Amino acid sequence: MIELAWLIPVFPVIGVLINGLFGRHVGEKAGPIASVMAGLSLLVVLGIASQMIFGAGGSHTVPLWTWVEAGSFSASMSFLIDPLSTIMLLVVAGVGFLVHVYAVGYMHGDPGYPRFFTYLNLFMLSMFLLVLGDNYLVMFVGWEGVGLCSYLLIGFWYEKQSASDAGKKAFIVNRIGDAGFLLGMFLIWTLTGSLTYTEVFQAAPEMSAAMASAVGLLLFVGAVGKSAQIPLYVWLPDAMEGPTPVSALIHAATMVTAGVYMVARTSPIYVMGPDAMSVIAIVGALTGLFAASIGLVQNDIKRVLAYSTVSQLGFMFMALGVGAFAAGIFHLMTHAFFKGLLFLGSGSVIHALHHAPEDQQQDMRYMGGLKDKMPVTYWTFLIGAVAIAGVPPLAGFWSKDEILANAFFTGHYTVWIMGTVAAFMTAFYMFRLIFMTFHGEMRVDHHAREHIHESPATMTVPLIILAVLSVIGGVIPGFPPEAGWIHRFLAPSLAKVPAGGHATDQGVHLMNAAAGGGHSGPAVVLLIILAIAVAVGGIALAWHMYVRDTEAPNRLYERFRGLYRLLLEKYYIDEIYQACIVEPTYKLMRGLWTFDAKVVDGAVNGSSLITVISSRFSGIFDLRTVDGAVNGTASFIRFFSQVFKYLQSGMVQNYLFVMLLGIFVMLSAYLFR
Amino acid sequence: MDMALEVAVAAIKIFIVVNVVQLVVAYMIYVERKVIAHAQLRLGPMRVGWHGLLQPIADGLKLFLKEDIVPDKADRIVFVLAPVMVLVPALVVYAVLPFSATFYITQINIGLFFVLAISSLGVFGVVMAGWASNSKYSLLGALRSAAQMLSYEIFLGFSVIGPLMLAGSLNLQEIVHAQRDVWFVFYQPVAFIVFFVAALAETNRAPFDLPEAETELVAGFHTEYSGMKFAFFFLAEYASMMVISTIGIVLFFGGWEGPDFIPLPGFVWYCLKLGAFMFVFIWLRATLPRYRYDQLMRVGWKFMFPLVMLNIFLTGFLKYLFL
Amino acid sequence: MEIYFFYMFAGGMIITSLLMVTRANVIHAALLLVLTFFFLAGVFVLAGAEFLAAVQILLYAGGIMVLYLFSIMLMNVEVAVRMRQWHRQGVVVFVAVVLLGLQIWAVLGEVEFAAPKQWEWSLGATPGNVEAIGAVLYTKFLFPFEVASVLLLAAMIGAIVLAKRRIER
Amino acid sequence: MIPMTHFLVLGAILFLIGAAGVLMRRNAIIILLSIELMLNAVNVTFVGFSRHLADMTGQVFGIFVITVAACEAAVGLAILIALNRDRTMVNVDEVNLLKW
Amino acid sequence: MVGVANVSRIEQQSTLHGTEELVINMGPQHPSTHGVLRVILKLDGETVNDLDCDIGYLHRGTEKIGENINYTMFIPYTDRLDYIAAPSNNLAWVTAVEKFFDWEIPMRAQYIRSMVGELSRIASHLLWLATHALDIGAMTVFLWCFREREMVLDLFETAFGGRLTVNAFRLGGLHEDVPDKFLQLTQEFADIFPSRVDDYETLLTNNRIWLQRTRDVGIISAEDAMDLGLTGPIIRGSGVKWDLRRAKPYAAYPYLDFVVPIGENGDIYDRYLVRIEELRQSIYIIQQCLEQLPGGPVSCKTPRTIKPPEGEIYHSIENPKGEFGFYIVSDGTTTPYRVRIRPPSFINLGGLKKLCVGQLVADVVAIIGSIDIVLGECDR
Amino acid sequence: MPDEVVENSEETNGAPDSEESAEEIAEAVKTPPGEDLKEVVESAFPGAVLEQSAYEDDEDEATFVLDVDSIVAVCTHLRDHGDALFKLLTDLTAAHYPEAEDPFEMLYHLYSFEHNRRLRLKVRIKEGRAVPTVSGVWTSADWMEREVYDLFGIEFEGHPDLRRILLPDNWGSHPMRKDYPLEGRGERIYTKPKRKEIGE
Repeated sequence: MIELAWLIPVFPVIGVLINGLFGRHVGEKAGPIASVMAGLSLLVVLGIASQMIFGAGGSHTVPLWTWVEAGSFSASMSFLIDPLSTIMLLVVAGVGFLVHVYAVGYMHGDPGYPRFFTYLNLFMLSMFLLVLGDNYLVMFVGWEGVGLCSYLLIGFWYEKQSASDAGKKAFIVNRIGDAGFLLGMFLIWTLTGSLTYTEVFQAAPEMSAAMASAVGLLLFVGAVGKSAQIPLYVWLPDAMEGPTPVSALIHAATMVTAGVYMVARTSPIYVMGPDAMSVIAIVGALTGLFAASIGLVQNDIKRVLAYSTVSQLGFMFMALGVGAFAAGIFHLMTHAFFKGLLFLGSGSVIHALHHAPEDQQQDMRYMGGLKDKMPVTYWTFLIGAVAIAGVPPLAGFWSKDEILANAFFTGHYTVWIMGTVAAFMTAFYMFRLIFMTFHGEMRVDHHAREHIHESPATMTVPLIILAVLSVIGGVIPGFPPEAGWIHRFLAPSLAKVPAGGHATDQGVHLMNAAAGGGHSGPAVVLLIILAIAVAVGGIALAWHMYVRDTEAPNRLYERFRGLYRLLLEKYYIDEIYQACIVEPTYKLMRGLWTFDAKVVDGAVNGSSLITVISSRFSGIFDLRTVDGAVNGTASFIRFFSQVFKYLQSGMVQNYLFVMLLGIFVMLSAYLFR
Repeated sequence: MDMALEVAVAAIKIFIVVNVVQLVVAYMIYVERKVIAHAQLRLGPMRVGWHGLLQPIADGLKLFLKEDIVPDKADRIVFVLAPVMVLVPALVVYAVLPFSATFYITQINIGLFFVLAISSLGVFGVVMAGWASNSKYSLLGALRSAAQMLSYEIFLGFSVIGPLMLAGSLNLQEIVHAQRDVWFVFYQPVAFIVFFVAALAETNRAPFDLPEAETELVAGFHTEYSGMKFAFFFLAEYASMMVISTIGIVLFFGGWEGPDFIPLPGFVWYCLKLGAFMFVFIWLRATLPRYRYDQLMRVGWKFMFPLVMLNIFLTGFLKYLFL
Repeated sequence: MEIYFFYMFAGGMIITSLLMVTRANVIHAALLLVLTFFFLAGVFVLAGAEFLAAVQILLYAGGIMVLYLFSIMLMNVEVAVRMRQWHRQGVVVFVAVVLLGLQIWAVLGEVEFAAPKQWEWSLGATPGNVEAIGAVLYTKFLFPFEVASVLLLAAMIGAIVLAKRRIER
Repeated sequence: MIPMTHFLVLGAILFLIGAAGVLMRRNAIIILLSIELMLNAVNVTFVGFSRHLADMTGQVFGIFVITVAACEAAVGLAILIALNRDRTMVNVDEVNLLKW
Repeated sequence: MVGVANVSRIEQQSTLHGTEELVINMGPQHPSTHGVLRVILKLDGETVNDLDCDIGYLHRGTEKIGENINYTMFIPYTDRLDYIAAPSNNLAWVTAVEKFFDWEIPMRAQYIRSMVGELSRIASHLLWLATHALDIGAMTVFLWCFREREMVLDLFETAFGGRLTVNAFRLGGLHEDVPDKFLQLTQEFADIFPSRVDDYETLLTNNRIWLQRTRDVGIISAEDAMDLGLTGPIIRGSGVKWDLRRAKPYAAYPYLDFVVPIGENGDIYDRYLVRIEELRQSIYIIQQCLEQLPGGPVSCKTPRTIKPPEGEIYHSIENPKGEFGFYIVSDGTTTPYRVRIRPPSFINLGGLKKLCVGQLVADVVAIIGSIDIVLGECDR
Repeated sequence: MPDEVVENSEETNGAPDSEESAEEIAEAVKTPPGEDLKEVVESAFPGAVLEQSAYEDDEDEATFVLDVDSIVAVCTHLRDHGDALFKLLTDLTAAHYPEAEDPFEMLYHLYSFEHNRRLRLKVRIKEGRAVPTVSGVWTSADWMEREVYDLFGIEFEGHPDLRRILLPDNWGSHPMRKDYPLEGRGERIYTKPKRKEIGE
């Protein structure tokens, strides 16, 4: 069965060809065609997965053909099937198929129907390539492919200005990250002479810590872009302009997790570079907290979910950063279930409200009381929310608890605190969403009220399936905590953090023990209890504020007006970016023009500067309190935007000049080698 | 020493050819005036010399002595350079034209390609003249001219491919040798027709003389020119007519070779064929109205282009079958 | 002998290209570039690439540059002449380019070339001939050749779509 | 025989002049012309190597470069004309909005 | 069919934006505007977007002159209107003035008037054909036509002594009888001319380039032609069978047989065919005149001073260019009170804009040629 | 095609019968010329025809004098009415009678292809009175009205492009008026140039 891995991407290709070339003739049949193709891929994936899980295990390479051969460099088109890619394949194909089915109903009647499914299949293809590739080059192709599809799908309703803008934003922001990824790839090749995983990882232990960190950080820049971490997360909330199935598929379950997958895949290198891991942990924790705090006050149902996604991705990176790769992947999986569920659920709500005025369809302030009108959606949504909040025994609890526990045990106490706070916020805003949307009195526009109805079966069936998965998806692979099946299964694919020579080696043996056999003792139990308490506390607070005492939000708003606006306007990050690119302060620019050389130098050294500064910040931040961290984030962002401002002067000639300087540097390297 | 001799011989040849060309061109204008005049029931130039035979010299003197006007708002350098840019390529091409088996300046292995390349530069002068004159008529004329010459250059280039495939060489001498038995015009009538039409367009001759259509654009790109500079344009037009006729003769009519039973020197045969070609040029001018710009383009792209492509395909096919 | 011709052509190219880069009038710049291409064709001939030299003149000088002149004429040259010509980063770039030049000089100083090889051509034709190019182009490089034609087609369509005047619906 | 270094030096000088033109000038047409110059600088080295190594590949690639240059000219000029039509100017450093 | 295409092209062009219009001056020294006509063209590329005629360079106040001299003295002035076909103008004036009286004009004079009128039509059409063909680039036709026009002018010279401005007719008939040589030469001319027309047609009628340049270019429908007041060969080219020689017969035309040719599409080519056919018909008429020419006096008895009764008349004849008429108000004195010349060239030229907009520059030249204007009559 | 033309026209266009035209004239004498047309006009615009005349009862010289305000409506009616169908505006001009009460007389010569007859319309106006333009009825009136404006100085209301046509734009007077001096330099009064190009 494993030899048939090449079939997985073939089906989406067929779908793309049919829908792309004959879209006009296919018409509304495009959806079923694409879904069947996705389903066939899923079948193959299931076959392979069953063989991997119940049978062989281990790691298998499926060579297809030699792709690039230039001098000593060669890259082949071959697929790698190992536990890590199996899990990812299951997630991608499973959620992907469900979203296809869902979209058949959701997109019904859209003029771009065949185009949508062409893109969707193209996305599946790219994602499969990303996951299956046995070297970084194939992964990069997939990486770029999903970026392209993301652009196409976000901007799917291109006649809407905001949608096409959001598409462009996603594309451009991703490009910045991709540049980092590319540089990382180059560095890997320079260091090891190969891009194939097996060869690279064989050579990895010989790397110096500094080089490993450099590789790790460069790759992480790519991950930051793709997985929407600080500071490149800005595109994801805007990406909600795309159709909801897209949000569910791309921006919850699959594409944004590509960064997580990539970091996990590269774990042998990361464990050699502890500095890079620290950066990842800090960035992840900050993102988790930061996005969660924004999510507290958003009113757009999809934006709440979007910030929630950013936040959860932060959790995953937190896990990766502290060395708990398996936990990160586990959370990736569970998150795919419940976030896919939540997005599809929100899509169902929006679908029901599509008779409401344009600006009210997604605004929670104009919802409420939908519980009785849409029972299936409500109940599945509730399951998703409980799952994400981290209430046992639902999926989210198992993975999130593991992450927090790992952070704690590896001695990243700051990270752990931030994570815990973020988890509390998560529980709060999810139930705020539930209560505002489904409970209380109905605030929907009068015209739209009679049109509210439960969604068709193609939409509810995926919801139910995902709900089931959200319930059981955590406990089955994740029990007992820290030593569940998934840890054993993933172990061959992931590297272990070596003992010794590590800043936090006090926790290493604990963690390794965790990967091996599970914790025991009161600390673990305490952590579990704390996690449950946090989740329940968040839910309770939401209930208090939005069901029992509905005046409470207003009182809070009166008291913390400034903070509220800061959060509502997302810390003004977009405005800051905007101001820096479009309306640069005139006098500042004038003054800086005279320092043109300095500016360009700054741009060239930008990436190393980022590394230096971020590591310095990581030291300082470890000492700060949560309160300070929140404030610090803002200035942190401001600093980044200051630097990036000069990267985006918008003038081709500046960019070209940087290229020229690049040649200069390369020649220098040649001359003084 | 050999080299010095070589250079000296080449220089003498160039001197002879260039001067002869100038003279021939001057008299070609005379012939044209005479032929057209007789086609139109007139006598043409009769005053200067016997039957106006010295008319070209008088014209040349007149143009030479005329005041040289450069318009006020013109781009001086480009304005002055433009006629040179038209004339020089037309003359440079003579370097590779075979006038007889022995009389030529040089022969190179990409001879025909060289001719096409160099003559494609003539369009520069036209464009420069049109732009530098700073006149609307000139600019319109130049734009038309450039578009016309560029597109018909393509058909010209494609039409010579048929004979080339038969001859198997780009060397003009070898192409002539290849037609010792049968002229290529009998094998390649379609190519010849396309070639001839494209040649008319390339040299801006009727019915494709719209760049200088006097009834619409006064005189096209050389509206603002006078005196010697104008004479340069004139010379260049007739020089390139001669070039293109020579190429036609070489490609389709066996060059300087004549039938064996008429023992005439090669150069005489060449002159006879050239005369016949030139006569057809003049004849057409006397007969045909002028195409409109868009019709010209339509004829080129929608009729000639498919035709010549088909010809190339057929030639290749037949050559593969029978040769 | 050959080498002097080379110096002549090379010197001509450098002078004309320097002038080209510094002209304010675009038409002059374009015409100077044409001159550069002439000299370049001369260099090609010296290097035994007669066919390429002819292609250079036919396509580059005769085709592409006319296209340039054509489109320049559609724009307003005189306004552009009166504007500031140099980019603000000009001085810095100049220094950088000079430095890069020195670096290339240094790199070239390090390289040693083996003795040139002699042409070995089985078809009996001289190198640089159309036949030689054709034989290589249509056998070894057939696929790139086809790709190049597709590229041309794409560029043509792209140019038409871009330059086509928009028609309001 | 002309030494190989001569070709390389010539190519490098032309390339640098072209690069300077691209980076220092504001007029988009001159920039396009400079790009053409840079492409041809590459052709010089191609042809030089072709002669040096007695291999036609260099010349074939010269032809491909010319093809690419033709495409570049066509598309570049089309963009310029569109730009000129919208903004009535061809200065590159005024086009910095990163969007149309 | 192509007419439809033209219309859609115009619509397309008019909705374009962001392009600069090119304003071009054609004339008054332009070779193909047939005199001192200045046309200001607004071009979009090669397409005409708008056009304006600037006329009046040849304005001499002929109408004003006519109000200040007596009826006979005005005859030579009419020569200078459509100077290409001077006898026709004379004919229009004398027949107009004769309408005030009930004179019996002798039949010999009527026949000679018709004959000379047709000769002038031939002279006019020949000049038109010559210049029209030259405009389109066929330069040989130009000189061929001039050969025959020269013959016609020779005939005028034989009969009346003048070549261009003939001053042929007098009120009440002719000044004196034509010499026999005139009739003889006219007979020769009439014998030779049809074959010459065949020659022109050989060069043009089926010439593919000529067809491409003239067919479906400058189309005007019959309705539009009436609306624009177009007369003469233009409206006949658009398919309106209307000729004043038939509709309001004058001179000897009631007794002569001829055909009024009409076109179908109203394009330049149809106007060309109509005029070519009119050349043949003219010769046919001339031959009839020569055969039927009666003897007798050439002038009726007229008073020494011409004093028409008070009143106003309008009279027009079919000139080569179209309806050429005079509106005369008489106050009973020897000079007219008001002379109004109805100039076909002026009114036909007014339709130029309608004909040209949306066509190409090269077509403007062809269309002006096909309208066949004479600025002397247009500007008066 | 030319042959067709000739054939077609031969069928319908033989030599006209001179007797027939004589009969027509005789018939025309019986009824006053233009009476039927007057009915056509009066049926739609009662009292519109202020005067009716014809020179020597010649039908082609039938003349109606109309009120200046009704001219456009009557013209449109005459163009479109089935018994009139005056599709051709043969001529449009004016005459100047300095002594008369209404010194300017606008003249419209109409021709009907269908009925092969002419009609003259007159409008008498005072100095400085603008006449409604008929260029909406017949496009050909455009230039003719410009000429009248140029030579007589009569303004036309609603004319799309009223400017001088024959005389220079800065000519100061209107030469066809009877009071225009025939000698001396007095007539050459130039005004300040007021150029108006197309499209402005």
